[in-house]
Amino acid sequence: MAHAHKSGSVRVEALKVVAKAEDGPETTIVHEVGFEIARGEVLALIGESGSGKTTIALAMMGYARKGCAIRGGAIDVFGTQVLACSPAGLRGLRGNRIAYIAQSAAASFNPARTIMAQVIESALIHGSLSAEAATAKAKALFAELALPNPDTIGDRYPHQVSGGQLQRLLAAMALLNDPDLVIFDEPTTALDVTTQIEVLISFKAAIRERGITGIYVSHDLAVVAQIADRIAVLRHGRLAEIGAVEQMVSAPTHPYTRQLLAAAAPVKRKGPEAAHDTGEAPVLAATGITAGYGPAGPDGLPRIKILHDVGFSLRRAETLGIIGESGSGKSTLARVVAGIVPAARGEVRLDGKPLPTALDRRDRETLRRIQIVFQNADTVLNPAQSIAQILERPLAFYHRLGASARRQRLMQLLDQVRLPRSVADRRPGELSGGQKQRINLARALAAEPDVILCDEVTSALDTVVGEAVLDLLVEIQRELNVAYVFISHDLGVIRSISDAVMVLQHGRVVEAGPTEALLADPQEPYTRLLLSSVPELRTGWLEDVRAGRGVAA
Amino acid sequence: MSETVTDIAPAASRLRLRVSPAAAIGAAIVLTGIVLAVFGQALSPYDAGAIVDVDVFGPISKAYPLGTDYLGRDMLSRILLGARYTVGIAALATALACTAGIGLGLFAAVVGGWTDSILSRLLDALTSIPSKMLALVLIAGLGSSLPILVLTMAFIYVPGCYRITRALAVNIAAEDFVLAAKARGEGRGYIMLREVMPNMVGPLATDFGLRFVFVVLLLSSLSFLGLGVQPPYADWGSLVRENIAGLSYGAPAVVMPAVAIAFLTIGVNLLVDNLPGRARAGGR
Amino acid sequence: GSATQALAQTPKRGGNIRVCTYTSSTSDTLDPAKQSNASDYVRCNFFYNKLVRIDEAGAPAPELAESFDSQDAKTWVFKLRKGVTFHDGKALTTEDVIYSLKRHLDPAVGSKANTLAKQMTSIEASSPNEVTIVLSGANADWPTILGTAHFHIVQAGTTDFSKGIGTGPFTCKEFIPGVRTIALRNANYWRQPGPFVDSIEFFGLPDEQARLNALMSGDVQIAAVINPRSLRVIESAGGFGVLETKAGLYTDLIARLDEGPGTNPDFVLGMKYLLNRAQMRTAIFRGYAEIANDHPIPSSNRYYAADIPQRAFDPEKAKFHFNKAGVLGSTIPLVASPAADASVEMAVLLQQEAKKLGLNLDVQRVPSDGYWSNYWMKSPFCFGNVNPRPTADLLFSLFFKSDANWNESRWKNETFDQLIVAARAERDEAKRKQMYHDAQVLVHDGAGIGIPAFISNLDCYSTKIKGLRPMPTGGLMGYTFGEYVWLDA
Amino acid sequence: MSRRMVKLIAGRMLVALATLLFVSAVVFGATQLLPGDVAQAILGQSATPEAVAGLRHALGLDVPALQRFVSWLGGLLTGDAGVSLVSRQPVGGLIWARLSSSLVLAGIVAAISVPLALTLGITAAVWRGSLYDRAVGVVTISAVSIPEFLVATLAVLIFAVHLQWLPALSFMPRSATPLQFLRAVAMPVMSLSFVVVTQMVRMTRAAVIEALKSPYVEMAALKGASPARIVLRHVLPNTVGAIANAVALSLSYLLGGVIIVETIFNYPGIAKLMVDSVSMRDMPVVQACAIVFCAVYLLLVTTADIVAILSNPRLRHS
Ligand SMILES: Nc1ncnc2c1ncn2[C@@H]1O[C@H](COP(=O)(O)OP(=O)(O)OP(=O)(O)O)[C@@H](O)[C@H]1O
Ligand SMILES: Nc1ncnc2c1ncn2[C@@H]1O[C@H](COP(=O)(O)OP(=O)(O)OP(=O)(O)O)[C@@H](O)[C@H]1O
Ligand SMILES: [Mg+2]
Ligand SMILES: [Mg+2]
Repeated sequence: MAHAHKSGSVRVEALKVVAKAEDGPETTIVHEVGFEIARGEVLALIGESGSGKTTIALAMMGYARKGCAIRGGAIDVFGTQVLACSPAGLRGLRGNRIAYIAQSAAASFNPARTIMAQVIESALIHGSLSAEAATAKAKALFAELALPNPDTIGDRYPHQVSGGQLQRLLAAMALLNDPDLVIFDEPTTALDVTTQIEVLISFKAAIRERGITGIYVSHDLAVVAQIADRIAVLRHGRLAEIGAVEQMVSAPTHPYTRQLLAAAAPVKRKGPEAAHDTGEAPVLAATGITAGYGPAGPDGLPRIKILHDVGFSLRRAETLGIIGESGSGKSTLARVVAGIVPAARGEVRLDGKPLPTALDRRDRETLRRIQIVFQNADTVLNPAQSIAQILERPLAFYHRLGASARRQRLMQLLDQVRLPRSVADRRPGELSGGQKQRINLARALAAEPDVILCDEVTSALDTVVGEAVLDLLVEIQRELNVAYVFISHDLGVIRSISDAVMVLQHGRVVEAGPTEALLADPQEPYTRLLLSSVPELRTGWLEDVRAGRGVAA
Repeated sequence: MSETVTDIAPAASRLRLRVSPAAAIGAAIVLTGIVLAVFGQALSPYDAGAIVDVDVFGPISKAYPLGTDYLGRDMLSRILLGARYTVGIAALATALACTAGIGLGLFAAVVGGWTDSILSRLLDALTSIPSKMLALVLIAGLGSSLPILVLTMAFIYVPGCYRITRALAVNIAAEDFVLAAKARGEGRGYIMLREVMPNMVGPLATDFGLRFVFVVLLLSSLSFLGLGVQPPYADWGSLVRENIAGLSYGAPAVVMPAVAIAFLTIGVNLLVDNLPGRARAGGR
Repeated sequence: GSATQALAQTPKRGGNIRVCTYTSSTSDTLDPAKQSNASDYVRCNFFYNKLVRIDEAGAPAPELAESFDSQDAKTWVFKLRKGVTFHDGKALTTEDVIYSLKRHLDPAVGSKANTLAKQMTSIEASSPNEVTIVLSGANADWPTILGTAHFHIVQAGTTDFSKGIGTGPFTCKEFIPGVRTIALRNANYWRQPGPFVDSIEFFGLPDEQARLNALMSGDVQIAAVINPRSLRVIESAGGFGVLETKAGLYTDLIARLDEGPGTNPDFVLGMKYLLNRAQMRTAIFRGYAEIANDHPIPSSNRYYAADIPQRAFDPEKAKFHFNKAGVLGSTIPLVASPAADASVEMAVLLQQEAKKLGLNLDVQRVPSDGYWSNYWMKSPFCFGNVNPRPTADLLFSLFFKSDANWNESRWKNETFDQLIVAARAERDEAKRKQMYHDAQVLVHDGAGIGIPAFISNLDCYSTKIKGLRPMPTGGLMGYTFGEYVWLDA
Repeated sequence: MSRRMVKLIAGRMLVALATLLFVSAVVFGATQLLPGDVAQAILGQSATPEAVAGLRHALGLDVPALQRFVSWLGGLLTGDAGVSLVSRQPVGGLIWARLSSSLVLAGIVAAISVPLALTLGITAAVWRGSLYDRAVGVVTISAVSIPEFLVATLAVLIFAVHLQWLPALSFMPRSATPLQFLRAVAMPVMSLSFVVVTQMVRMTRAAVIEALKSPYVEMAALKGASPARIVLRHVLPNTVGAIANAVALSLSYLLGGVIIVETIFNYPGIAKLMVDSVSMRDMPVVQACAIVFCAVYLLLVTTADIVAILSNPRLRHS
C-alpha cells in the first residue's frame, strides 16, 4: 500500500465525452460531469442503460472506447492530471494506480491464456513485482476473495471457472498492484442473485479491509446501497443528483431518482383474490414432464437431462410465476410447453386435451393458442424486418387477414401495447429496449392466444422500464383474460405479478403454491436462500445476510 | 424514458447510409463497366472485327484512341466489345453461382442434420480441386462456348458461396427470432427466405463482389490457357492474351485491356469493402 | 545472308547450347513410330538415322542405306552401310531394319506411319547386307517416303524407347517427357565431320512470348517457330538471326462436299473467291507466306504448275456464287482452332468479308485439344493444317484421292485418282510433270479446299549459332539442325 | 490432450479421408465423360477407326469403366497408381518428380509470403483506418487485380530481357548451386507471392480486427499493456485458428493455381503435368494429379483445423 499515506482526493471536473460516427457529426454522450471522491470513499454511479456510466468510468483511466473521444474537463487522481498524461504516462497509470473491474468478467478474460498469466500480467507490465512474488500475492488475494482452491485455480483457463468466480478473479487482477483507485463497472449485474450475494460479500470485505477508494457503477439501487458511501445519479449523460446513500434512499430530490427508488421496491400488482380455486378446469396443465437435449438414449430419455418430472396447472386469467437460478431449466420448461423441445415423458394438456409433443405435429390452432415471448427482445425480433412486417405475419398466418384488415389490427395492437403508431415502419434496431419488448408482446397478442409464456421478459430491461412493461402485462390480462406463465429469476418481479409460484432447482420442482403463502412461509431451504438473497434497499442489509449465513470473508 | 432513445435511433441509421468516397469511386467504376457492357458496341467507332490499319500494335493516335491490335484492328472498339463479355460473363456466372450457393447454403443451414453434413462434404470435395484444373477438365469435356464458360465458372464458385451462406445462415438460424418463427409453426421456405435471408444481404453482397473479381481473373487465366472466350469474341483477358507480343514495346493493345481489368476489379473491391454499415465476410 | 557467311567459315567444335521448340508435353516420345510434332522429330533425329535422308533439293539421298534401287518401282533393294554401330556398341544389321519397318504395321504400336507403311507387302533380308521391300503397287517415290519423319531405324526388339539408343549423331543423357532432353555428342558417329557441339539441352516452351523472351535474355540460343509479329522486337534488339523455311505448310479452309453447305459447288467457289489472300499474307503472316492457289503444291516443288491462273480476292464473284447457292442471309457455322495454325485469324477475316456480303459466318473456335479427332474431318465447314510432304504424290494420295484417309473435303474424282496412280509408277519425268499439272488443275477447280497461302516457318537464333540453313523438309533444317550447327563463341 | 480433442482431431482426419475417397470416384467419373480418348490423342491426325480400335485394345481401354475404377482404386490403396498410357512409365514416378519441384517452389513462396502477409495484415489491422492501412489495402488489391500472366511476362521482360539480372526460365539441373537456384526461381516466386499475399493479408487483417474488438483486448489496454504486447499476447493466441485457415487456403493455391507461372517460366510442376495429361487424355495421370491436389488441399485444411483445435483451450482442456 504504497500510496496509503498520501492524502488528497479524486476530482472530476466538467468532463465531456463525445461519440463520433465515421465522417459524421459528433454527439455528446457525457455533458460536463463533475464530482469528487475522498480517499477511502466509494462513489456509486447509477443510471439507466446508456446514461454514460461506463463512459465516465473509463474516462477515469484516460480511456475512451473506439469511436468516442474525451473532449474536455479535468480528472485529478490523487494529484495526477490524468487527461494531461502522454500515452506512455497513461499506460503507466492503468492497471497500476487505477484499476478496472469490468461488467462481464467472462468476456474480459482472454480465453486462450491461463487465469494466473492474466492476473499477474499487470505486475509484470509495470515491473512492480517479480513473477514469483506476483503469483504468491495473487494466491493470497484469491484466498482473501473466498475463491475455492486458491493455489490451483490460477492454472485453469477462463472457461473452466464459473461466472461468479471469474468476477472475483477479475477483482484480484485489479487489486494486485494495490491501486489508488478501483473502478467496478456493474460487476454483479450478470450474476444470479445467490451468486451475487457471495461476490458482493467478498468485494465489500476487500473494500473495507484495504480502505479502497472506488467508483461503483450499477443500475441497481439496492446493490449500491450496500457498497457505496455516496451515490451519483446520471441521466442522459448528465449528473442528475449526488449525495450520501442514506439521503438518496430516504429523501431523493430528483424525479428520476424517485422513479428508481419506486422500481426497486415493486408494488404488488395482483390481489390475493385471483389465487383461490374457482373450480374451473385449467386451461393449461403439464404433468410429469421429463425433457432435455441431445439424442435420445435407449431408455427414451435425452442424453442431457434437464427437467425431471415437472408439473403445473394454470387457469384462465391466472399467472404462474416460475423462479430458479440460472440453468435450473425454466426456459426449457417453457420450450416444452410451446413444443420447441419435445418432452420425453409426461404430457401437456390444453383445455384438457393432450398436445402432441413435437412442434410439427401440432396444428396451427393449437400453436396459436399458446404463444411464447422470449427473454431478449433484442434478438427475438428480426432486425431485417419492419415492425409492421413482424406484427402482421401472425395476423396473416393464424387469422388469414387481408392487407387492410391486417393494417387495422396492427394499429390496434400498437395501441394495446401503448406504442405510437408511427413505429410501424421502423425496424427493431430503431427502437429502445422497452419498446422492443412491447412489440415482442404485441406479436404474441396478435395471435389472440389463451396462454402466453413470458420467459424473463423484463430481465434485460432497466428496472424503471421493466416496471412499465409489468404494468402493461397486468392490464392486458385484465382486458383479455389471458393466462401467463411468467419466468423470472427476480423474486421481486415474481412476487409482484403472479398468483402462484413454482420454484425450480436442477430441473426439479422444489416447492409450489400460492404466491403470498409460499413467500411468507417458505418450507424448503432453497426457497429461503433465494428469498434472502434478494437485495433490500437499506444500508446494512448485506452485513445482516452475512451474519445470518455466517460466511467468513 | 424511451423517447430519447427513439429520437437518436433514426439519426444513427441515417448516418450508417453515408457513402464513403472510396465506395463512391467504386460505384462509379462499376456503373461505367455496366454501361460499357450494355452500350459498348453502340459507342465503338469501328467494327470491332474489321482490320482498319495496316500498322499492327499501332500507338495511341487521333484515329485510334487506344491504338491498334496485332491484326491492325481498332483497340477501343475491341475493348468496348470486350466489356460485354468480361462484365456479362462474370456477372452472369457470379449470379448463377450465388443463387445456387445461397439456395443450398440456406437449405443446409435451416434443415441441418445429415442433409447439412452431406451437402457440406460434397461441396468441400469440390473445393479441393483447384479451380483452374476443374475449369480445364470441364471445358475440355464440354467444349468452350459462352454458355459452357458461364456454367463452368458458376459451378466452380458454388462451393465458396455455399460455404459463406451456410456459415452465416447457421448463426442466423440459431437466433431467437428464427426460434420464434418456428414456434409460430412457420415452414422451412418461409424461414429460409423471409427470416434468415434478409439478414445476410450485406455480407452476401460483399461476397458477390469478391466472387465477381475472382471470376474476372479466372476468365482471364482461362484465356491464357486458350480455354476462355473464343474469337471473334474477346473478353478483356483474351485481348491481353492475344496482344501479349506487343508487351515488349509497350503497345497500348496489351496495356489497355489489362488496365480495364484492373480498374474493374479495383472498383468492385472498393465498393464492397466500403459498403455502408455492413459486416464484411472473409473467405475466397 | 547469314547462311552463306556461315558456309564461308570453318566450323568449330565444342560448346553447349540450349534450344527450345513450341511443344512440350508428357506425350513427348523417343519412339519413332509415335512422333507427332516438331519436338519429337528433332529429338529422334538426335538419336536415330533413317535409311534415306532428303537433301536440300528435296531428293532422296543415302543415309543408313548406302544405296537403293528398283527395276519396276515395286521391288526395292536397300544396301546397308557398313561399320555403323548403335550407341551401345552393337552393329547395325538387316534385322534391325526389318524390325523397325515392321513395327509400323502392328496396330498395337499405334504408328502414325501405318497408312504409308501398308504399301509394303514384304520386307526381307535378301543378303546379310541387303533388305528387299516389295510394295503392293509401283511407287517411284518410295525412297523419299522412307526419308519421312517416322522411318527411323531402331535396334531389333526394342520396346522401351526411353533410352534413345540409335545410330544418330547424339547420345541421350537425359529424357524427361514434358520437361527436357539432354543430348551429348556421339564421338563414334559414322558420318564425318559429325556433330560440332558437345551437348544440346532441348525442351519445349508452348508460350510463344516465353520462347522469345528466353532467346532475348540469352537463356536459349535457338527458339523455334516464332510468330512473324514478334520479329520487330528481335530485329530491333540486334544479335539475332531468322531462319525462314519455305516448306509448303498450309492451313486450308475445308468445305465437305458430301454434307453441309459444301454440297453446293457455288458455295465452295464463292468461299474460294472470298479468301483475301493478300490481306492474310500481310495481316496474319506479316509477309512470311507465299500466296497459294487452292492446290497443295508450292512453287518450290519441281511439279508446280505455274500456268494455272491465280484465283484472286473477288467479293463480287463471291456474292454472285453465294446468291446462286442461295446462302445469302443465312448463318453458317465455321469451326476454327489454334490447332490449325492461324485458322482462327483466317476465320475472323473471312467472317468480316462475308458479313459485308450479307452472309453470316458463325466462327466457332474450339480448343486445340481433341481438334483432330473431334472436329477435323467431321465438321462440314472447318479448317485443316497440312504439314510439308516431300513428294507431290504423298500430298495428293494422302489428302485428295477418293479413298484417301484424309480426304478432307470428300472430293471424289476418278480421272484424278487414275492420274495419281499412273504418275506414281511413271518414270518419264516429262509425262509425270504433265500428269501432276493436270492433277493440280483438278484440285484447284473441284476440291472443297481453299488454300490461301503457304506459310513460312520462322526459327530465331542467336548469331553466335552458325551452320543453320533452310531445308525443304521443315523448320530447324528439317529438324536435323543438331548435326550441323556450331557455336562461334 | 483431452479425450474430446483426440476425438475431434481423429474425426477431422476421417472426414478428410472420406472426402478423398469421394473425390477419387468423382474424378474417375468425370474423366470418363471427356470426349475422345488417349488412342485418338496419340494418333492425332492419323486416327483412322481401325488404328484407334487397335491401340485402344492394346492399352486396355475396352474394359468396362467400373472394372477399371475398382482396379485403379485397388492399385491406389496398395500404392500403385498405374502406368501412364502415353509414356508407358509408372504414374507414381512421373507424379513424384513433378510434385517435388512443385513443392520446392510452393515452399519458397510460402516461406516468403506467409511472414510478409502476416506482418502486413497484423500491422494494417492494428493501425486500421490509417494511411498505412489504406495503402496496404490498395496495393494488395491492385496486385491481385492484374492478370497473373501479365505480371509474370512483365517481370520477364524487365528482369530477364532488359536488365538481364535473372534467367527467363526457371528450370535448373539438380546440380545447380543454391544461388543459381534462387536466381532461377526468383521470378516465379515473385509472381506467385503477389497472388497469395493479398488473400492472406485480407483475411489476417479481418481476423485481427475482430479480435481487437473483444473486451479482453480492452481489458489488456486498461491494464497498461503496450500495443505490441496486446497483439502478441492477447490477439494472436486467439486468432491462430483463423489465420491458419487463411494460410491453408492460400497455400493450397500454390499447387494447382500455378499453371500459368509454370507455363511462362517453363517450371516442370505438377499443374503442367495435369494440363498436358488432360489434353492427351492420359487418364491414369489425370486421376493421380487430381488426387494429389485434393490430398494436399485436405492436408492443409485439416492441419489448419487441427491447429485451430489445438489453439483453443476450450477444446484442449475440458
Ligand atoms: N464506441 C461508441 N461509439 C459511439 N457511441 C457510443 C460508444 N460507446 C457508447 N456509446 C454511446 O454512449 C452512451 C453511453 O454509453 P455507456 O456505455 O457509457 O452507457 P452505460 O451507462 O454504461 O450503459 P449500460 O448500463 O448499458 O452499460 C450510449 O448512448 C451509447 O450508445
Ligand atoms: N440446446 C441445448 N442443448 C444442450 N443443453 C442445453 C440447451 N439449451 C439449454 N441447455 C442446458 O439446459 C440447462 C437449462 O437451461 P435453461 O435455459 O432451461 O435454463 P434457465 O433456467 O432458463 O436459465 P437462465 O436463467 O440462465 O435463462 C442449462 O444447463 C443449459 O446449459
Ligand atoms: Mg456500461
Ligand atoms: Mg432462460
